[in-house]
Amino acid sequence: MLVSILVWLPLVCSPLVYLSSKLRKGLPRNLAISVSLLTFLLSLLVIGSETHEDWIPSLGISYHLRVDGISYVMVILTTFIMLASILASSTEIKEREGEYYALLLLTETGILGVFTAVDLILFYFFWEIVLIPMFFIILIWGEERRRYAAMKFLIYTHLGSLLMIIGFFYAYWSYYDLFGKYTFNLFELWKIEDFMSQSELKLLYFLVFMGFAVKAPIVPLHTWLPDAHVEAPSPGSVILAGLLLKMGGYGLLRILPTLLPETFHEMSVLLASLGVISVFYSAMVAMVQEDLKRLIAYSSISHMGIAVTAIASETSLGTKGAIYMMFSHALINGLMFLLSGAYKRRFHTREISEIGKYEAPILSSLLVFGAFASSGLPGLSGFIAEILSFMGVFNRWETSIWFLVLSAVVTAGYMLHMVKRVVFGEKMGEVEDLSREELLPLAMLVTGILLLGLVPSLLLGPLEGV
Amino acid sequence: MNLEILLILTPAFPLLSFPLSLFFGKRTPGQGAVFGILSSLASLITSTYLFFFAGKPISFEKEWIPGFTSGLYLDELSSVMLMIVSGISLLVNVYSLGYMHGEEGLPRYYGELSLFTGSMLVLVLAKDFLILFVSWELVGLCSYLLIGFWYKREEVAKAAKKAFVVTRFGDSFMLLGIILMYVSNGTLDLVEINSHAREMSSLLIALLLFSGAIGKSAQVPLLGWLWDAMEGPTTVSCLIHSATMVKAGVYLVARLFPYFSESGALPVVAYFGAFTAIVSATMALVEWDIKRVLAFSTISQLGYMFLALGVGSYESSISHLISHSSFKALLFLGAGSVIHAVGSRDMRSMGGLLKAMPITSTGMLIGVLSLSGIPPFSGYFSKEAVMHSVMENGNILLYSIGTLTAFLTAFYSLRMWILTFLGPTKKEIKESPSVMTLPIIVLMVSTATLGLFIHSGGGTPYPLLLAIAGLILSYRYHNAFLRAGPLSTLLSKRYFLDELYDLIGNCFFSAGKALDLLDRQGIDGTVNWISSSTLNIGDKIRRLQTGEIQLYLLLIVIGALVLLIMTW
Amino acid sequence: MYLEMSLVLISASAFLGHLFGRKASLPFLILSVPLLLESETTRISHFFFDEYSKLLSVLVVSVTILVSITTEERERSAQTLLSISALGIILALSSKDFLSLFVSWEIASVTTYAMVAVGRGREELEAGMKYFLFGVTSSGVMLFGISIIYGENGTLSIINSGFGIGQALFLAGILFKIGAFPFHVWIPDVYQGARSWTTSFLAGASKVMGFGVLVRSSYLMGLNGMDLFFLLSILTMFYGNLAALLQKDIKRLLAYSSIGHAGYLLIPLSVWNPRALTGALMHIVMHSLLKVGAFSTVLIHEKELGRGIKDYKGMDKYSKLSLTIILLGLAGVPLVGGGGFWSKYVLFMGALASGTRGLALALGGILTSAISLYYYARVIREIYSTPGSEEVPGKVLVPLTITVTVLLLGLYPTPLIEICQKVSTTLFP
Amino acid sequence: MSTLLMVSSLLLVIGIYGLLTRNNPILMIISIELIFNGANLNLVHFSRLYNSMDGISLALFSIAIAAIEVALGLGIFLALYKLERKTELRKFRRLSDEEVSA
Repeated sequence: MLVSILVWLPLVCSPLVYLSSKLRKGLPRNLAISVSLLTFLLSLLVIGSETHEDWIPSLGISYHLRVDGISYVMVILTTFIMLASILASSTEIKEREGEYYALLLLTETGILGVFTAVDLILFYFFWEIVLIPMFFIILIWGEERRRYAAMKFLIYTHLGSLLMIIGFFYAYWSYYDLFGKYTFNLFELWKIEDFMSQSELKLLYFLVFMGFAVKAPIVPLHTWLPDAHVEAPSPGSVILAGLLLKMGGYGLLRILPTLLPETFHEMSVLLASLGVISVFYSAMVAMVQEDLKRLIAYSSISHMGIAVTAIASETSLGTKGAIYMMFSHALINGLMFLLSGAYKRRFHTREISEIGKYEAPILSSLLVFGAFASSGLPGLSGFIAEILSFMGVFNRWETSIWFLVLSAVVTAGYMLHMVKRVVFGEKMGEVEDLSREELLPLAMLVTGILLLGLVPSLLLGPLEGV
Repeated sequence: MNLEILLILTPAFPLLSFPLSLFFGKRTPGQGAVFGILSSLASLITSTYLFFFAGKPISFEKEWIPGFTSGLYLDELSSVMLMIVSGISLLVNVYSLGYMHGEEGLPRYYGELSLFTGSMLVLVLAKDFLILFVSWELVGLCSYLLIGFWYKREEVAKAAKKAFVVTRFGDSFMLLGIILMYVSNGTLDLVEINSHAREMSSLLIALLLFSGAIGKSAQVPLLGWLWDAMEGPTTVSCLIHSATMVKAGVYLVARLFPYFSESGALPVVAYFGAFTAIVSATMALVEWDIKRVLAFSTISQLGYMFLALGVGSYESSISHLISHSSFKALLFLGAGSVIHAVGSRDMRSMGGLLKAMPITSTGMLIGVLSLSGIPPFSGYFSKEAVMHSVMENGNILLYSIGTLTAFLTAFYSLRMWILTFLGPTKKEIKESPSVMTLPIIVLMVSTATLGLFIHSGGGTPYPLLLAIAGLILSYRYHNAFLRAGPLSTLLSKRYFLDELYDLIGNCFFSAGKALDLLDRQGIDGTVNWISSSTLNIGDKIRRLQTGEIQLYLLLIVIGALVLLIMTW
Repeated sequence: MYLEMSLVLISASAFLGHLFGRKASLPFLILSVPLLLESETTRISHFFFDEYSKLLSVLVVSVTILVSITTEERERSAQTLLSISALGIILALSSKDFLSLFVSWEIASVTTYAMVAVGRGREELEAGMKYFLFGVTSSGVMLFGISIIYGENGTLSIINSGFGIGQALFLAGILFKIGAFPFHVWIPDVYQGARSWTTSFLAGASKVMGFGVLVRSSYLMGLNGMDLFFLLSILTMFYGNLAALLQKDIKRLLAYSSIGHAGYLLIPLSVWNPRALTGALMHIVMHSLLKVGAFSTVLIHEKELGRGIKDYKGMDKYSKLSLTIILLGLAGVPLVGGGGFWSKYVLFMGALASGTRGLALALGGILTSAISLYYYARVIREIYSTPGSEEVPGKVLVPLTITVTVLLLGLYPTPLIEICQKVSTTLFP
Repeated sequence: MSTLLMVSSLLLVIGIYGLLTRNNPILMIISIELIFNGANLNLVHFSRLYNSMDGISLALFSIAIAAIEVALGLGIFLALYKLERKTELRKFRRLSDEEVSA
C-alpha cells in the first residue's frame, strides 16, 4: 500500500502547488520542497511493499506496483535527484513558478511509477506521463532553441515508446492465443517465449528494444538528447539526464530480460557492441564540443553506454555495475548540469572559451571535482561503478573491454581539456561566487558522490539478490 | 593490536590534514603549513617506530566493496618506503615555508601536499590491488593539482593536463591487468598472489601491470610528461616527481617481484629500464633548464632501478631507490633555493653563485658527486650494487649501456653544477633563508652517511672509471654536446617526443571533429530530413484543397469509380 | 415504451425550440437521455433498437445537448435543426432496411446542410453551398446504388448479397458522410466555413451516424473484413494527419484531424474482431466528446482571437488548460490526455489481434498518432507561449465539463470499456 | 428489361456529366434531379418486376426528399447571390488551403 502512496503523492500535491502560486510568490517553491522531501523520506522505507488490484479486468490490465531490490534503489535515486533539482530551481526559475513546480512533481510521479510498475500497460502509462511535463519544462523555461528542442524531444521519444507499446500488445495477444487468459503482468508474459517462432521473437524484441534504446540513448538514436539537455533549464536537464535516461536503462535491465530471457541472451552481443559504440562514439564527439552543456550531454551518453554494455553482459557483477553506474552518473551529471547552469547565469553563455575568463574559486573547484568524478577517479562513485561494470563485461567478452578502458582515458582527456579552458588560463577579474542557496543542492550531490565512492555497501547492500 | 592502529594512523594523519588545511588553513600561521608539517612529522614518527620496533609483517583487513576484501599490509619494503615518503614530505613541508612564502592559495597547496603524502602512504601499504589502484589514481590527481598550482599560466595548464592524461593512459592498462587478474585468479590480494605466483602468473597480466608502472615512473614510451611537470613548484617536483610518486612504478614491480619473475617479464623490464636510462641521460646533456636536467636524471636513475629489478637483483634496486631519494631530493631542494634566489630556471641567467650561496653549492656538489657514483657518497654504493648485479647476470649489452649512462650522468650533472655555480656572477643574490638551508643540510648528511648501510658486492671498476672520466671531460668542455650539429638538435628536440604526443592528441581531436560532423550532419541530419520531408508531403497534399467545387465533385466521382472497379 | 417516449420528447424539443428558443427545448432533450438509457431492445415498424443503436443514440443526444448549450440564445432555428437532425440520426442508426435508412439519412443530412448555411455570413453560405452540392450528389448516388441492390435481390431489407455495383455506390454515399479518403474533400472547407457550433455537431454527431450506419450495414451485407476497407483506412489515416501538419487555421487543423480519426474508425471494418470493434466504439465516443470540446473552446475565442494558430495567445487559463487536455487526448497521450489514450490503444490492441494486416494497421495508427502529436503540440506551444489572461468567459463551462469527463475516463475507463464490450458482442453472434 | 436499366444508368451519367461541367448552381441542381429520377425509374421498374410495393414507396419518399433539397439548395443559392452578386461557383475560393501556404 505504501508504494501507491509514494507514487501518487507528488501528483496529488501538484495542483496544490499550482494553486498556491496565487497566494504568495515564494509558496510554490517551499511547498514543492516539502513534498519532495516527504517523498524522499517515504521512499527510504518503501522496500518490499506491493499493491495488486484490478484496474480494467476485462482487458486483463491490473494496477500492480512492486518494489524489490533494483526498483528500490531506483526509487531512492529518483526522489533524491528530484529533491536536489527542486532546491536548485529557486535560483534558476523566476517566472510562472506555480506551473513549473507542478510539472516537476507530475514528472516525479511518472518516473516513480515506471520504476515500480509490474503491469506492462501501467508501465507504459507512467512511461508516457513523463513526456508531457518535460516537454513543457523545456518549452517554457528553456533557452534560445527551446521550441525546436522541445518538439524534437517529444516526437522522438514518443515514437520510440509507441513502438514499445505495440510490442507489449503483440506479447499480450500471443499470450492470449496460447493460454486463453488476458494479462499484462510482466511475470506471466515471458511464458510465451518458447512457443513463438524465431522471427516473431526477433520482431517482438526489436519493437520493445526500440522504446528503451531511444530513452537510454544508444548511439544512432541519441540525437534528441544533446538538444534537449542544452536547451532545458539546468534543473530540467538534471532530471532529464539524471532520471529519464535511467528509465531506458531500467527497461533494458529489468523489462526486456524478464520478458524475453533467451532472445535477450542471443541478442546480448548486439546490445553490448551498441553499448561500446555509444561509449566510444560519444566520448570522441564530446571532445570537440564548444558548448559546456552539450559536452556534458555527450558525456552522459557515454556513461550510459557503459551501463548498457554492463547490462548486456548479464553477469551479476555487470548488473550491479550498471545500476551503480546509473546511480552515480545521475549524481555526477546532475552536479555538472547545475554548475553549467551557474556558469550560464553568470556569463549568459555556455561557450567554454567564454566562461573561462573570470575567476570563481568555489565554482571552479566544484567543476574540477565534477570533472574528476565523471572520469571515474577512485574515491568517488564513478570509479566503483566502472570497476564493477568492467569486471562484469570482462567475464563475458575480453575484446570489448579494451574499448571501454580506452574510452575511460578519452573521458579523462576531454574532461580535463574542458577544465583547462575553464579553470586554468588568464583571468580578467572576479565574478560573484556561488551563493548559499545555490550551494545547497550542489552539496547534496557532492556528499552523494563521496558517500557512494567511499562506502559502496550502502548501495550494493540492497542489491544483494540481483 | 595497537600495531594495527599505528599502521592505520600513519596514512591517516596526512589524509586528515588535507581537509583541515583546506578549510582552516587561512586562519592558521603559514596558511596551512602547520597542518602539513605536524601531520608529516607524526607519520614520520610512527613509521620510524614501525620500522625499528614492529614485528613485521602486520596486516589489517576489512571488506570495502562487497565481494572484495581489501586492507593494509606492512613488510620490510613498505616500511622503508614509509620512512622515505614521510621523511621527505616533512623536509619538503618545512622547505616550502620559505620557498612558497607570499604565494596566494597556500591552504590549497598544503592541503594537496598532505593529501598526496597520505595517498602515497596508502599506496605503499596497500594489501590488495583495489586499494593500490585507488591510491595510485589519487596520487596522479594530486600531481595534476600540484603541477597546476599556478593555474594562471597557460603552459602550466597544458603540463598538468598532459601529466594526468599520460599517466591515466598507463593506469588504464594497469586496470586491465587488475581486472584480468581478478577474472582469471579470483583474488586481488598481493600477498596471496605472491605466494601462489607459480600457478597464477601470466606474461600478459605482468606486462599490463608493468605498463601502469611505465606510466607512473615515466619510462619509455610514456616519459613525455615528467619534464613538462617541472612547471609546478620545485617543492612539488622534489617530493612528487623525484622522490616518491615516480618511484611507485618501481615499488609496484618490487612488491610483485616473485610474480614478475615467475611470469618471465623481467627481461622486458630490464631492457625498458636500460633504454630509458640511456635516452634520458642523452637528453640532459643539452638542457638549459636546471629542473629539466634533474627531471631527465630522475628518469635515467629510475631506468637503473628497473634495470636492477630486470636482472633479478631486488636488493640493489631498493638500495638505489633509497639513496636516489636522498641525493635527488638534495639536488632538487638546492635547485629550488637557486631558483628562489635568481628568480628563473634558466641556467644561462645563473653563474658564479659559489661564494654567494655556500650551503646550497656544497649541498649541490655532494648531490652531483653522489649522483655520478663517486665513492664515499651513497650514490656510489647503490649504483655499484646495481652494476654488480647486471655484471653477474652476464648480459654484456645491458652492462655496457649501464656504464655508458654512468659516464653521461657524471658529464651532465657536473655541467649543471658548473653552469650554476662557477663562471662569471651575473646577479648579486644572497643565501636562502635558514628554513630552506636546514633541509639541505639534513639531506647532505643523509647522502653522505647512507652509503655505510648499503653493502655492495664490490664489482668491476669500469663504471667508477668512466664516471671520473665523465667528470673531468665535463669540467673541461661542458657545452660540447651543444655544438654537435644534428645530434644536438635531435637531443634538444628530445627525439621529437613532444611532437609525437601532440600528434596523437591531434589525431584524436580530428577523429572527434569528424565524428561530431557525422553526428550533426549525418544522424541529426537524417532525423531533420525525415521531419522536413513529412512536412513537405503534408504541404503538397494540403494544396489539393483548392476550394474549387468542380475539382471536389470530380474527386468524388473518381472515388465512386474506384469503388466500382473494386467490385470486380 | 421508454423509447417512444424519448423520441416524442426529442421531436417536441425541436418544435418548442423553434417557438421559445433553447430555454424550452433543452429540458426535453435532457429528459430524453435517461429514457433512452432505460429502453430495451424493441422493434418499431421498420426500426430495430438494440444495444448498438442505444449506445450511439445516447452519444448523439448528449452531443446535441452540449452543442445547443454553446449556441447563442437568440438562434432559435438552431435548436430545431439540431433536434431534428438528432432524431434523424437515431432513426438511421437503428434501421435495417434501405427505405427507413435512406429516409432518416436524408432527414439528418438535409438539416445539417441548413445548419451550415443558417449563419448567413459570406463564409457560411459558401460552405453551405459546397456542402449542399456534395451532400445531395452523394445521396443521389447512394439512392441509385440502393435501386440497383433492390433490383438484384428484390427486397429493400439489407441482406448479404456480395459486393456489386449497387453496394459500391451505396458505400460511396456513406463513406462521404464519414469523410473517408476519396470522399473527404468537403470536410476542411465546410468545417472552416461553418459556425463553430455547427462544425462541432458535424464532427460530433453526423460522423457518428456515418460510422454507425457503415458498421451495421456492412455487417448486414457481409462486407466486413474487405481489402477495400484496409486500403481506405490506411489512406485516410495518413492523408488526414499529414495534411494537418502545416495548417495555419485551427478549425481546418481540427477538420483534418477528424479525417485522420475517421481512418482509425475504419480499422474494425477491415480487421473484424470483437476487441477492435470495442476500441472503435470507445474511440467514436471519445472522438465526438473531444471534438465537441475543441470546437466549443474555439467558439468562445473565435471573435477576439480570430482563428490563426499563430495568434492563439492570451486565452484565459481554464480554456487554455481544457484545450491542451483535449488536444493531448486526441493525440492519445495517457493520463494528461485522459480517455483518448485508452480508446486509441484498445483500438490498436484489437487491430493487432488478427495477423499481419492488423499489425500494419496498428503500426500505421501508431505512426500517424505520433505525427498528430506534432501538430497538436504546435498548437499547445502557441497557447502556452504567453501567460493567460485572468477574466474567465461564462461559456467555458462546456469545454470544462468535457475535460473533466475525459480526465476521469482517463483514470478509470472501465465503465466505458464494459459498455462498449457488451455492445460489440451483440454484433458477434 | 435491360434496356430500362440502360436508360436509368444513362440518366445517371448525364446527371454526373452535367454536375462536372456546368458552373451555375441551378443547372447543377437540375443535374442532381436527373440522378434522383434515374434512381426512381429503376425503383419503379424493379418493384413492377417483383410485383411488390417497396420500390414504389421508396421512390415516392425520394421524390419528396428531392423536392425538399431543391428548395433548400435554391434558398442557399439566393442568399449567396444577394451577397456575392455572382453565380460562377468557381469564383468562391475563400475557403481553401491555397493562400494559407506554409
